Amino acid sequence: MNAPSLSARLLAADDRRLWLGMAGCAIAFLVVVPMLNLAMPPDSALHMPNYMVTLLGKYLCYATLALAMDLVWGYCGVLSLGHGAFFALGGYAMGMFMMRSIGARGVYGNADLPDFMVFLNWKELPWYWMGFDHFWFAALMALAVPGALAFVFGWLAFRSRITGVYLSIITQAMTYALMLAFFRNEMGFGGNNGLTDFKDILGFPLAEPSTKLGLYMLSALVLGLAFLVARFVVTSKLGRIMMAVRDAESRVRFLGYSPTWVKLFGFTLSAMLAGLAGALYVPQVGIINPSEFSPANSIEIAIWVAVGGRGTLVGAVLGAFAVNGAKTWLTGAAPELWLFLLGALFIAVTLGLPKGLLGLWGQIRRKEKAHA
Amino acid sequence: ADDTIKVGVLHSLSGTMAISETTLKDTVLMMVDDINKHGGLLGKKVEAVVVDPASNWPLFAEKARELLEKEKVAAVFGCWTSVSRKSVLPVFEQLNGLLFYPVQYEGEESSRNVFYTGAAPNQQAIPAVDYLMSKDGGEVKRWVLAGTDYVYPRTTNKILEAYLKSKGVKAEDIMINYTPFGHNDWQTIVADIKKFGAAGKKTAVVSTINGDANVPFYKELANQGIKADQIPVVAFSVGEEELAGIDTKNLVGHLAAWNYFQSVKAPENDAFIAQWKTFIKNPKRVTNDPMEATYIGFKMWTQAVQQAGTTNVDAVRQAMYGQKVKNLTGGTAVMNTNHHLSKPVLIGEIQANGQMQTVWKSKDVIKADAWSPYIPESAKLKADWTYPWVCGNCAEPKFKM
Amino acid sequence: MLTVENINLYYGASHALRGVSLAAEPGRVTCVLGRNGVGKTSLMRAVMGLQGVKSGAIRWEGKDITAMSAHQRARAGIGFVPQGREIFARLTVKENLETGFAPLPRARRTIPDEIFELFPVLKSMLSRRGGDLSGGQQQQLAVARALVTRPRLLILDEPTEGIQPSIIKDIGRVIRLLADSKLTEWGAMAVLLVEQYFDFAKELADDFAVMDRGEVVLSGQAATMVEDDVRRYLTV
Amino acid sequence: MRPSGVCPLKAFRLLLVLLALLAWAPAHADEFSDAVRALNADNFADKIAAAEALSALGDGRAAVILEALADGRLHAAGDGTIVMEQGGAYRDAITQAAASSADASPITVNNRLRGVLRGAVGRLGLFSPDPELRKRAAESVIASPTPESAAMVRRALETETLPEVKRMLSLALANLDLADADPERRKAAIQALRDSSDPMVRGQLQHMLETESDPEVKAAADKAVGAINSRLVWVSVGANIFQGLSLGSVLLLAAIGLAVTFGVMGVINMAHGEMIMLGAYTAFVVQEVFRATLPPEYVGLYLPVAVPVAFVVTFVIGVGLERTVIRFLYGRPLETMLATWGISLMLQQLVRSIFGASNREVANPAWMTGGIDLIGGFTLTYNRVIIIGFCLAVLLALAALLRWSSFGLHMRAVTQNRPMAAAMGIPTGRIDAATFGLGSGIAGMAGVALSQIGNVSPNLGQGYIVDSFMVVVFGGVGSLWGTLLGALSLGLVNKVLEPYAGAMLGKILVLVVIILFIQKRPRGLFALKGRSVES
Amino acid sequence: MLDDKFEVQVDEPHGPGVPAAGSILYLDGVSVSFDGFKALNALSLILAPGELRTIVGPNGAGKTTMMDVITGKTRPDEGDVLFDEKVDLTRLDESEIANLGIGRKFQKPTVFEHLSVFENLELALKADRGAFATLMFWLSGEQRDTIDATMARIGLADKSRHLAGALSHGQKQWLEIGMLLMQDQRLLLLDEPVAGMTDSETEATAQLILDLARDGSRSLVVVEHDMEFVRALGAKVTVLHEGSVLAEGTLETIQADSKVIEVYLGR
Ligand SMILES: Nc1ncnc2c1ncn2[C@@H]1O[C@H](COP(=O)(O)OP(=O)(O)OP(=O)(O)O)[C@@H](O)[C@H]1O
Ligand SMILES: Nc1ncnc2c1ncn2[C@@H]1O[C@H](COP(=O)(O)OP(=O)(O)OP(=O)(O)O)[C@@H](O)[C@H]1O
Ligand SMILES: NC(N)=O
Ligand SMILES: [Mg+2]
Ligand SMILES: [Mg+2]
Repeated sequence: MNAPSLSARLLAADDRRLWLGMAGCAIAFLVVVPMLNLAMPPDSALHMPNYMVTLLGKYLCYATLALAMDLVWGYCGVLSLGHGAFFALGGYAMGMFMMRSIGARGVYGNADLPDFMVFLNWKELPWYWMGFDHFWFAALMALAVPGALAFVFGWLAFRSRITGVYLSIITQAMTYALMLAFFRNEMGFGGNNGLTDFKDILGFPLAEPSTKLGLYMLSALVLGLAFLVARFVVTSKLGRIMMAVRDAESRVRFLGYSPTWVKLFGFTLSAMLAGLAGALYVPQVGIINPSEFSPANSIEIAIWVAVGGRGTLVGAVLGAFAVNGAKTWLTGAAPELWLFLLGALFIAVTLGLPKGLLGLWGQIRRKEKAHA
Repeated sequence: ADDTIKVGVLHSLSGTMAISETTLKDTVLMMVDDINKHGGLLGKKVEAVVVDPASNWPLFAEKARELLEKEKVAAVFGCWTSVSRKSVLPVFEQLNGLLFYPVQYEGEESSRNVFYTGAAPNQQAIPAVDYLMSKDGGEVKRWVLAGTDYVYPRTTNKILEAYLKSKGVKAEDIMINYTPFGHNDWQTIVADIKKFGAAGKKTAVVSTINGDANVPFYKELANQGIKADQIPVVAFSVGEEELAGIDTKNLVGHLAAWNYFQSVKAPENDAFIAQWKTFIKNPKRVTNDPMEATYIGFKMWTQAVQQAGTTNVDAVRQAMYGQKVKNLTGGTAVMNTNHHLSKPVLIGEIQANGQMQTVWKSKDVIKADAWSPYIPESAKLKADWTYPWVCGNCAEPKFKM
Repeated sequence: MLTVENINLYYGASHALRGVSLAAEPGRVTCVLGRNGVGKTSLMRAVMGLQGVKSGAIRWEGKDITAMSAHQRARAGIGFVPQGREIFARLTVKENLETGFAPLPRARRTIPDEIFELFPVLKSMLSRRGGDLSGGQQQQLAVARALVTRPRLLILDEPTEGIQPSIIKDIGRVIRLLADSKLTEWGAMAVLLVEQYFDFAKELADDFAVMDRGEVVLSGQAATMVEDDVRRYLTV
Repeated sequence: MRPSGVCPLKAFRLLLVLLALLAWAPAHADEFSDAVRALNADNFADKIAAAEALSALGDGRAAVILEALADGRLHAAGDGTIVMEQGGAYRDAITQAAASSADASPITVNNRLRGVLRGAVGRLGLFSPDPELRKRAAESVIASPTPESAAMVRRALETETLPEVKRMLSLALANLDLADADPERRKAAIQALRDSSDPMVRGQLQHMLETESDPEVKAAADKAVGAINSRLVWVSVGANIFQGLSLGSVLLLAAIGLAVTFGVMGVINMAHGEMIMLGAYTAFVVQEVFRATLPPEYVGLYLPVAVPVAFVVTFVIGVGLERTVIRFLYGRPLETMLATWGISLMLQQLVRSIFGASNREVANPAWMTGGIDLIGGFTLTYNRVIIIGFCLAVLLALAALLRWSSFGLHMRAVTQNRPMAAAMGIPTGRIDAATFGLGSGIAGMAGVALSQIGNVSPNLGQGYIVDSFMVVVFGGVGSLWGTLLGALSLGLVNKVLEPYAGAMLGKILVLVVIILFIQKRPRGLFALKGRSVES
Repeated sequence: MLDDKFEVQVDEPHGPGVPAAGSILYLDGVSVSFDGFKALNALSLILAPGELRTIVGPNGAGKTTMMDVITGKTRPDEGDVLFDEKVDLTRLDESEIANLGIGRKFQKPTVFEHLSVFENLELALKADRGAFATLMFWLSGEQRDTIDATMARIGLADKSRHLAGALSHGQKQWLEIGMLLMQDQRLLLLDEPVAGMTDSETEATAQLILDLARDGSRSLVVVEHDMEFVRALGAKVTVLHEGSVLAEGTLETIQADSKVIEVYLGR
């Protein structure tokens, strides 16, 4: 399509505040955090400890995942309860690469096979592990596999006009089935333990704080990029069609649009973003295993989005940070009570803030205006 | 503050593993409480930092990092499942932390930063099978290896299969069955076991079924009328704590192999049980093997700290080697240089009151093999963290003598 | 007798009813007229209790019902035929009618025969799901359903919409009969009718209220009303 | 190879038994009490020898004592007297005089000893005047055949009058005769056994196929194995269907409550599993109260009491939740998911704080333990049969309520169009609360039933929630019959696949079946058609 | 005269080879039944290009069902439905049919409640419907003007940024008509377009429809119960009853038809 429209669209987006906010976030995440981590002496109050950087890196991946979720749920009205699967597949792709990078440094010293295969008497590397020695291939797969799965699955489902809870449940069935499948040691993905014992990524040792900082910054960049892509989509006419599909799918058909393709576009794009998030997540946490496929994980993703504010991209990001931040804090500060507190938070948000945390922001702003 | 020594407690208090792990958190708290009552450690108060990794494996890593980097704990007591241990392992190695892991597991690991106080397969599985093959055990000829589908059962069964075959058991006399976590419909499998056992040869089930799946499994066994004197089931993951959730009236005689039973008569054990019941304020609470492992681990760590005069990890690690603690069954546990313990092996039969009655006990303590001799790749490896090996998985020493 | 006194109703920030007052007496048909979006439906929903009012009072048979919930008002004898039919789509026609039993004592829980005389098509479709009916059939069902409750005040929000001419005529006749208490089971009924179809309204109405932009701009007895004045408010 | 001869020692013992039986007189008193005392030996080998010696005495009293030993009811006091516990009372095993249990500790047994005891009790029981005891004895002889029993069984057969016991004894004898030295006897035994459907018999015959030298006998055995096999195929088909129905009934039970809160009300009720859990804990509490207050023989009645109690408890909790949280969320179904997720977290933690994190023991009452052994080693377990019946009863009652009561009508009207229902005079608030309460109450009752087959822990609900949603949606939201059919068909499919694919792959395949099936019926099995669905 | 125009088309026997020749919409022997109830019963109907046709009939006669069949919402049990002489509509889905040039206004107004009035119209605007094309779509000034003009025409100019969900019933009716205008289709199906409108609005709508029909590039089928409105349209009237055609002709003829009076108009 015509190239100027792209930049015109991105720049013409009406909300100046949004762009200022984005710039602010970019500075905070890409400049301030690294500076506080590197330049401040460790005993300074302003020092950003390494574990915080790792933690933030993890949140950034979750935020990207939430963004992906919001794209399909908030805008297309497709409540996917299987988004964890796309995230996990992206993670496995990256995990496979890092597994291959271990080479002969594994415990059994076998250069051709990962430890878990040696130990389960695998004689040779299965065909689907081929190519994962190359970073570019793994990176491609981290996008392509979730994308392809979403495309095929979505095509079948949307074509058959599966909507609402029916769709939610079969996406849940999908991730559940994948979880069970990845549990099976015969699958060749390390069974319950999954992929672990990673040493380095592209030659950078994972244990090094500098590698962690690098991964963190990459995650921040990817989140920013994902945000721009998502924003481009939802502010386009396609975005409005998505919303129309969400509200009255059958009516959209009579206008000549095909909801199948609209949703398929959103679903596939979202799955790819989720896969990307997963691929960045795994090197930062150091393990990927089938529990990432568990239905509860996928439900949690929806919860982040709902807490932050569904149908607002910023809200999704906010929700991911808020819920995970609360979880980190509470599991340490109130290990026996945190479920009460988190549960209460969810209930309070639903009852008090129907539009999520972002809605709260809107409410405050309206009040300010009223006062001014 | 400087007058306290912090220890981390990294056990799930919510989620699927809370069923088992909460008890271990309480055990550590009891030990901490006890040591503080007795004047603390190096003259300082010990403070337990409890976090909840919520049965979520990435969260385990996050919390481990938090404990080590933020809380700066001297040692961590935690983890139950192998995957949680795998998840925190890089964190402990990177930050040079110290983890005491108290659960029986599949072996094939020896990290410089972990002390394994639970049983390795040769301290549990193999003696159990030996017992069943003996006259007292019923001279079992046919075997069902039933487990939850994950590493621990897979490894254990692999080792057992190799072992059984080395004892002349034919392939058709071994049935292997795996089920998902939390499997709760055992009708078909129990019926299959019954069928398998009806071939006219003495049959036994070796169960590495884990966690939630056990209650429905045993209920189904009882209801389908599988009696211990016909087809005994020997379990490696079912202890007193698990039995407390099951009506054992119809399960009398089924077996379990551990390194500890609550029913063992020994002064240390009596004291421990009494202390536990007081601490937890419930006279009905039971004790179990991972609790003993936690107890041993904690005791050893305090002794090592005292010996080293510091909580510095490297110093404590050195002091750990050869450290001895009276275990609760009347013997002595020794920490070997492969970071695993020497422990006695006990085989017990389930009683109607939910306790185990010891029917066999190893003559001596058995030293854990970190690397199993029954897995060819593993047989070559050795774990020894002292000179000249200084290695958890090496085919030859790091330093030439 | 229903009296609406100076009510104000808001949708968020938008002021949909501005100090509206109205009265409807038993035995009389009160007709509310007005262009699209002037607030007729909002007024009816406020009377039924489906939409809260910010200020003002609604009295029915001497009692202040402003704070009552909708179902209490139904029990107090108010029947409602909403705009847009609002049939219980997955209940059968019979069950739809039976929902009207809710405010009735057990002894009166029957469907009056007059209903099937008026709407014969419903009788043949008793076991069909309400949502499967055609638009006009649903509208008939909506009227019938309200009558099952034997209301003393009947609110009809554009009841003729989508109904075939012959039945519109029947409905007109019935409304008249109901108001005049000529039907056996019912006493004199107050009828509050929203209608766009001026001729139909003119024929039936005893009283008029014309609305514009959330306000009643003209009201009075039908006999004294000047048709051109009304028409002026109805044209764009 | 079985030893065809009988070793001299055993022959001697057998002789003793026979002699004793012929005389049927109490053996020398001292001999008896010595033998009983010998049971309290230091090691199992000696205990086994003692038990065998005692049974060889053929004393009628021995059976009771050996049975008590097997059950762990035989105690040895400090002074060496052997006391027997029966229904809480202690008696001297030898003199039958009342005794105290003060310093007595139970005589330990192991499986091997238990096996010996069982055989011994069996043999002794064969000659009991009580037909019930004789039947049990015959069963135990079949279960643990020892060559030395053969002569005894033959003798017992001669005097046996009851046809059923007679039949069993001849089977037992045939079983034993398979190892007889005489090929004719072996052949006759095979003939007698070929109508059996016992896999144990098949096992023995199969074993014979490998070891038999006589070709004629071998051929007969081969034919018999074939005949038994073809019968067992049908048995396994039947067993499969039962298992499928049973699994289906469990799924159904877990899902019915959700069919109300989600299917009828449209609340995406993530706390449904926790309602099941609360029901199960109610069962636990009721059981504990019964245990604490009633004599043991009545404790089994806790279950029928727990069902209504659990209903009331969870109904009340459901109503409370509806009034404080859910009711603000109608028309916002997706938000209900968030709030009920929060509720579910809180309830789990609440139960964890009250009852602890570990499993709680909820015992099957005696009348729900065990099962009927049908042919071919297939056991129809009581708990499953009762659960199938229970869940169908609940379903039918609910269907009737929804369909025919005015509450049911109001419930459906309210959930379809809340404002309009209010305008019709239906008290929507009360109906909503009652409906959510009903769904929760049913989940609570399900929890009681599910406590009978699985564990009772704070995580209990999490194990059922995914399956429950799957069933309700697969069946078609809003259709009870869909839920029924969905649950049963998923149960059956699962159990049909499991033998071929294994439990793990079987479950994966079931999920794939669901995904594919929904493609064909995007609104579930029992989808409503027509315009009414869209509006 | 109108009557002449009718004569040409009504009873003209078609050759068996091209029965649909010269028609924009051709229905022949179309039957639809729901659980045994025949909503359409061997319905046949032919519409010429550029024709304006009114359809009346008792509630439940099958008018809406007929539109459902044409727009692909309901599949007929039997019968042919051809568009433009040859396109078999029974094989296409709703969006494909819409893209052929058939637009519809529903009996119950259905608009996108969470989009603004402007956005509702923007979506209806004639433009490439592909997913990628819409992603890159950029509203031109000209198109914006068209939308503004339409908003003015349907009386919602001042509600441009309002969410459609907050419109009153009648306003939604208008918005739907506006959306139909934006699509610029060749065949328009209007199901009760003036239900819930005041008399003057009804007149305006009639005028609008006549405008649309005037240049002959569009064909329109209008279903209404309002006889004044039908009269104002002055088009040929088809009366449906129990799923098939009961009568056809000018309004005067059918108003005089005793069967029509009996089942529909009443006395
Ligand atoms: N739920 C709502 N939220 C916000 N605004 C609303 C809502 N319902 C109606 N309105 C607005 O309130 C005003 C009055 O609407 P109302 O439905 O009462 O009109 P009406 O007179 O019944 O119109 P019509 O003749 O079209 O039915 C309209 O301008 C409408 O846009
Ligand atoms: N899914 C269904 N199941 C049963 N009957 C149905 C179904 N859908 C439509 N009908 C019936 O088909 C008939 C035709 O309905 P349709 O909506 O086409 O009528 P209509 O001519 O548009 O009527 P109206 O003037 O009232 O809008 C009606 O009697 C209706 O009840
Ligand atoms: N290590 C275990 N038991 O998982
Ligand atoms: Mg209105
Ligand atoms: Mg219609």
